[in-house]
Amino acid sequence: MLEADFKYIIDTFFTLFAMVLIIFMVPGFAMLEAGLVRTKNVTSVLTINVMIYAVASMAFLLIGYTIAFGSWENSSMSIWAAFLFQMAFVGKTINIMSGGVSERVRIIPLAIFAVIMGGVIYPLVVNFSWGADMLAGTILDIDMYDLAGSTVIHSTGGWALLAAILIIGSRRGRYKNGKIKVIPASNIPLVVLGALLLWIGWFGFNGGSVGSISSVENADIVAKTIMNTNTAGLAGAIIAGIIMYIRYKLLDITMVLNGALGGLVAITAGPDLYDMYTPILIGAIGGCLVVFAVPLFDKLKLDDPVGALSVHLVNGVWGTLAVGIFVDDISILAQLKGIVVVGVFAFVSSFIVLFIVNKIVAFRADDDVQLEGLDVNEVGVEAYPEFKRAI
Amino acid sequence: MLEADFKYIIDTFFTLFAMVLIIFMVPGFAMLEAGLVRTKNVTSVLTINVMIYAVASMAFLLIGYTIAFGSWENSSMSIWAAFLFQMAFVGKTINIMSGGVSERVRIIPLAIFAVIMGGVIYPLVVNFSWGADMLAGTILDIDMYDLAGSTVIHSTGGWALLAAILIIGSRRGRYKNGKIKVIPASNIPLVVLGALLLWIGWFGFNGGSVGSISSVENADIVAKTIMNTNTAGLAGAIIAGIIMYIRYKLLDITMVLNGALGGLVAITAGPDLYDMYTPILIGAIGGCLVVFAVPLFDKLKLDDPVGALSVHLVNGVWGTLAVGIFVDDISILAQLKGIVVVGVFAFVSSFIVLFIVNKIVAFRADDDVQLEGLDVNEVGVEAYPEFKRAI
Amino acid sequence: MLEADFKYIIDTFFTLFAMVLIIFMVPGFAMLEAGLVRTKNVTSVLTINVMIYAVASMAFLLIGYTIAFGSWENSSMSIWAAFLFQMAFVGKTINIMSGGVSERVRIIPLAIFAVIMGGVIYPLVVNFSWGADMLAGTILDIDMYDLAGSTVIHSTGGWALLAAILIIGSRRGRYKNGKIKVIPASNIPLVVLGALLLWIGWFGFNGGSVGSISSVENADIVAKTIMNTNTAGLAGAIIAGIIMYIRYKLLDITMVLNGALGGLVAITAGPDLYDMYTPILIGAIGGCLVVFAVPLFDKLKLDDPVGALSVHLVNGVWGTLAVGIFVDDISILAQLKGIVVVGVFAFVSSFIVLFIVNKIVAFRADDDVQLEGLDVNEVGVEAYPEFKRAI
Amino acid sequence: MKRIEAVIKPFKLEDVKDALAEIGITGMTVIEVKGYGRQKGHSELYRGAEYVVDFLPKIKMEMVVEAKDVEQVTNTIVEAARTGKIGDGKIFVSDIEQIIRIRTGETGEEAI
Amino acid sequence: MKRIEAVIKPFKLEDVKDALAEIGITGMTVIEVKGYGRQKGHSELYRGAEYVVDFLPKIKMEMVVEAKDVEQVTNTIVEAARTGKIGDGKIFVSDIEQIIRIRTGETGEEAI
Amino acid sequence: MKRIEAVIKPFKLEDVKDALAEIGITGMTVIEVKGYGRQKGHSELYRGAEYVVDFLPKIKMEMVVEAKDVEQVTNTIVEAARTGKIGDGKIFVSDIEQIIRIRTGETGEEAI
Ligand SMILES: Nc1ncnc2c1ncn2[C@@H]1O[C@H](COP(=O)(O)OP(=O)(O)O)[C@@H](O)[C@H]1O
Ligand SMILES: Nc1ncnc2c1ncn2[C@@H]1O[C@H](COP(=O)(O)OP(=O)(O)O)[C@@H](O)[C@H]1O
Ligand SMILES: Nc1ncnc2c1ncn2[C@@H]1O[C@H](COP(=O)(O)OP(=O)(O)O)[C@@H](O)[C@H]1O
Repeated sequence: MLEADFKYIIDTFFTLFAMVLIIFMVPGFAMLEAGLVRTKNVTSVLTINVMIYAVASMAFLLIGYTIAFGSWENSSMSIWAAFLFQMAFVGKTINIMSGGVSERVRIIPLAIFAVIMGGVIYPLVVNFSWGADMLAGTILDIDMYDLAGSTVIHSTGGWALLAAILIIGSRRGRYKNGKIKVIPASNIPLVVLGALLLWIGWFGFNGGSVGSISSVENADIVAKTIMNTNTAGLAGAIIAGIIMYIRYKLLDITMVLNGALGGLVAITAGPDLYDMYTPILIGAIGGCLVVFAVPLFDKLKLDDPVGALSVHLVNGVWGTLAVGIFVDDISILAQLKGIVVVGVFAFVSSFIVLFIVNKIVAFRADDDVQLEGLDVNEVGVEAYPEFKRAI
Repeated sequence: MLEADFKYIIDTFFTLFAMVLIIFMVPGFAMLEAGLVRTKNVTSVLTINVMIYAVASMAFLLIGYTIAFGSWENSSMSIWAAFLFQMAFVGKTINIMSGGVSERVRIIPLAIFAVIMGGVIYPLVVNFSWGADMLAGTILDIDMYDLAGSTVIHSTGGWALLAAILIIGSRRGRYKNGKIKVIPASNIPLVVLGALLLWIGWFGFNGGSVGSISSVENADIVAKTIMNTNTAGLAGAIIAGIIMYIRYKLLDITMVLNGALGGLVAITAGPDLYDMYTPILIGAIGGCLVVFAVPLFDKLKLDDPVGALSVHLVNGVWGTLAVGIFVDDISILAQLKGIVVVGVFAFVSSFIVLFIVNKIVAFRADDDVQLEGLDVNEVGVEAYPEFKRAI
Repeated sequence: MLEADFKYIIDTFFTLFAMVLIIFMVPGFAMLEAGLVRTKNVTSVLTINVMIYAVASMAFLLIGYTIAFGSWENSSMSIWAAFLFQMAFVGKTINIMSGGVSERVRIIPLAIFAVIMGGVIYPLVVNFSWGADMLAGTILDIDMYDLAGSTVIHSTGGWALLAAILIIGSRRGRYKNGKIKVIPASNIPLVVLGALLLWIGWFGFNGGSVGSISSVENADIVAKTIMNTNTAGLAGAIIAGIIMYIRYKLLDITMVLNGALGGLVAITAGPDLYDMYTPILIGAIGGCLVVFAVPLFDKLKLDDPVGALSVHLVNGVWGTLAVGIFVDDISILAQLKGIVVVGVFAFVSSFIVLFIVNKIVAFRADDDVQLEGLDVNEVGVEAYPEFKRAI
Repeated sequence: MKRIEAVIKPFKLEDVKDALAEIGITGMTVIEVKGYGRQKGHSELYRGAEYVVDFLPKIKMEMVVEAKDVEQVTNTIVEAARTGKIGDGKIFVSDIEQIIRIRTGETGEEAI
Repeated sequence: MKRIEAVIKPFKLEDVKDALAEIGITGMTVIEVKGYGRQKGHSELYRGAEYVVDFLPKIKMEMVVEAKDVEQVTNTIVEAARTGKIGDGKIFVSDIEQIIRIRTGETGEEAI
Repeated sequence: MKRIEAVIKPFKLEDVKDALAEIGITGMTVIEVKGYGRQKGHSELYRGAEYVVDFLPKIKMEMVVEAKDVEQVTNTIVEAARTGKIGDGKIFVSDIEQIIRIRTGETGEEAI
């Protein structure tokens, strides 16, 4: 057998394996968010998660992939595997955004946005950074190192979320008379299940982004990437736990999980480049950033029920910078330029699209609807009708 | 290394990978059904799911595999991997059937049926269609294309379910005074989790059914199979969502998920044969069929709490026909013959076995038991004792 | 391509695959235990599960792996994959222990113990049995066959649990006036989900422990290992179901799942060595042992809310002995010696460490805290605040 | 004005509600409760250990009606809720001094 | 002593509680209930089939107060709980003969 | 006939039920409630933000008994439910005019 054939087969298989792990992030995000919102909005958030996967993936299939990569060709593995791997990413960006506007966002305008984000905005970001690169040769050309998308996926989603929060506003009653009303999660087992499924998905996300396992060298890089990814998650969880314990003598699990996810986002830009100890530092800083960013965004009245800004935007930026800081050959400036170019593009384009869609179909559910819960008004299905209805 | 050895190793590994994905359908079905039934029947349905996996797999190990394939031999991969992959299918057929008679079926007679279905009926279907083929040369010989079992798994389960509903009847109080009482799902997060795990399992189901990934060609076919499988699911979900929204201005998630599953069943007969766009059509039709079949079966007073007839039987037939319609070399007549031969055999043999078992141990729980809930009477364990008991 | 390179690549990939399956045991244990404890202790148990994964894995990374294996070197696969696979095991041992002291154990002292267990005690057990073997040449040198850890993982965890129960005591109100108060599980769907995720994780646990899939022979052994693992689980579930039905005419699902897990633990020492029928016997005996051990431990007032002593300790011992009984070349005495040496070491060292930690930070939550629930006092987060609070 | 409280079997709720609606009673408040009485509980299992569940799920309906309607209402409830099997439940009647409709501030029988 | 029961919209609970605390009422017991009244329910869906949910979530607050405080308390509740939209709920006042504080055994108004 | 309502700490339910059974009280209805009183709530966390939970879980038991039994019953409850710590709860006694057993149509004390 030809070595090229061997590589083609193994890398197709490996990419399918990685893709499947990423798809576990679909139930991962769905369970995490279903656990974090109030009972009356659970079905709504679940419907949004399923809808995003369906709609954004279809848009990416029909136009997004072509915009991002120019052509449907691949000689190192099956093009279908390559497509599936890229497709698995799309929904994530939108999930990040949708989670942060939970409990007040309506589904139909969000579906329209998902089509545009999955079909055009995200593919353009990929085009600039990993793909066909239409900016090549221009002054905006990006030369950032971002293995699995600290910037391309996570900050992009985070910028879109920031735009969405600015347009949609906070939940009814969240900031009243200068006070912040705490709205606790309704189902912690689902939160933990979701976060752990995301964690597992990350192995595919980052490991698969190496792109090949079919040489001894690449096998090492893949394994190390997964190891470093995991290590950063561990460090993020531990540090968030320690801070919580010091401050409150309590081990707030919602913050511990956010810390873990923050660490995972932070490592995503360069897990293949670090030695085995650096991820501890990067992840721990990521965890700290989450702990301090969550109350900060609340002070700014940016109402984000799942903490997506802190986890994905802040750590997306931090993780991309970290590559410049900790890896010799990588220029911090190039990283910064990437962050800024992608950030400006993602924020501005999302803002414009959200603004226009909002004029046509309002994103925000009425206060009355928010009071009664979005489930009854948007989906017509209550999440736990018997528990609540008691009859 | 010999190419044959390489293939043997890779295909064993790949088949184990696919098998593991299919096994995720065990929690998938369990969570889906636990979410769809009323609180008082949740443990019962979970016990049935675990029991089916245990009992049917054991029966398949002890006699079913031999009936289906004649001998325990395989030169292209480890026989143990080949067995595991086939074994992973068995429970699904029975799951399809058990789900549709939820909330009134008793566990012990169902266990007896699972032994016979897993040990004999389903293996015979496999024998005719994929296996040793004892009908070869007879007038009943099947020449249908059914890659991963639109007919062999899904309609077979569906026909068994139809027989079961005819024998067991509907749930107490479901059809009263000419009216249909709607009995809503008790736990939507579990429904979504279950459906998404099934979706992921389908990648293994269909991808693994290609049987080999160890050549460049096969790697392409496997990847395309998984891609097309996914695409049909997306289309089924989208179309069901659109129809629901047009009709009710609400995005009934239970129907959206049924639409997705319908699309997945429909693609299962030939995901390897289509181009990348045809699955959109096949899945969309599958989603439509579900939307229209669900109320139809209700009109016929065929009480199916999880929608299994619409998802698996209707789309199993549609998916098998679709191969004949959309693929040039495949004869619609051959497909039709396969559908009919398998259908008649599965329905008649299930009906007879169910009828006899029913005489010995009644399948149907008394009205009083149904009122109190099957959990207390069949399992002795309540699903959420604290929530319900409030003390 | 060199055959050695091929093997390196395939075995790295395979080990990563197996590792990912094992990581599914993290949500597996978390959901199982969250379902088994009372609502007021759910968040606490979830926090413990996440904390253990974070803390023990980090300790293993920083010192444990070196203690166990001496050096970070591996020529047959990527060292990072080898590390990840071993790391995935660590948390399990502690999970076994933590589950059995649920509903009264405090998190901080448990975290301290997790550091020592994951960083030193468990690595030393691995050193003796699978690793660098510091006992080689001494009279304590172990020559036991234990493929995937019936003794090394499961009994080790079980012995640590026994020590913990002796030190921490039973839950408030569990044994009162000579009576045993039954404390039922709060959420059966989570129990089933958790048990099934553990089951799937076991495929990676045992299959991956073969260490290589990259020859025809090894591919066969891996596939057979997974098959036999599964078969023993099936048999354990079936036998537990039969015994429950005979005794109570009820199919107590919590016992059926414990039976399945018991079968899975029992097969773990030698799944690669048996023919395809022996695991039925081994698993069935494993299931029986659980059914009889659970009430026995209760009679001894060893309060174990999740049945971990019966599942892991009893069956860990049984499974290790079984290899000696059913496999010709394996000496029962060598097996016994391994069981005893590991048992004595694990029990004594755990006891001492637990005893000392307990003097510094008490493991046991006050009766008042137990009454109110550990969630409010240890984590500050209720699992289902809305369901319980009703407002 | 009188308060009528009826503890009934949960699956009878809809029948009782419909029967009450027919005689013009359209306001009521419903609570999920657990009942303990002559109807015996059942055994449940947990990992092979049996325990008795004494408290059975019931529904309590509360409605305030004009004094003159009490008999008709209780008769209607008895009829609609009866299965004849043990555990059918009880009806309690007591006095209410005042009633206020929050929306309008109306009081007394107008507020019912 | 009088028992005041107020059935209100769930999201008004905190406002009502705060308003009552301001006038010195610090003991109460709260129950999640379902209400049926003039406020109409809504349709829900299940796999494409519509059904009507008649019973709407409400909160019932119960508090026992001295007879002389009844009017102030009911006024406070009406004010804090009113939205002006249908379904705002009802207040019921009835008589309580005796009250005992379990901790101390105190009875009567001292036990309130 | 009198209605006795007791708001108690949840974990005392079984003790109180057993004590009542011993003096011959075998009918009661139990409700999960939230209580607000002198016993202070606690802080909980959500992603690092603290908030106070005011309403504490309590159990409310309701039983209708013959007038002559009231004292014995309340004494029994006080004894069985007391822990001596704040938050032990209250007992309320009020009048019941009529009681009907749905199964048989019996009324009055026979229906208790
Ligand atoms: N004395 C009582 N006070 C309050 N509730 C009661 C009383 N007796 C019975 N109940 C309620 O009525 C329900 C039915 O009573 P039970 O004695 O079981 O049967 P029956 O209604 O046939 O007499 C009980 O579950 C309980 O909720
Ligand atoms: N006669 C009644 N007895 C007991 N509860 C009642 C009665 N009428 C209304 N309620 C309660 O008050 C709530 C509000 O009543 P409704 O008629 O819907 O609107 P409004 O408060 O505006 O009159 C109902 O949901 C129900 O819980
Ligand atoms: N005036 C009241 N009306 C109704 N329920 C009350 C009243 N006062 C107290 N309760 C109930 O009794 C419970 C215990 O009261 P609390 O003041 O906390 O302690 P204590 O019982 O020691 O006086 C409260 O949680 C509440 O449910």
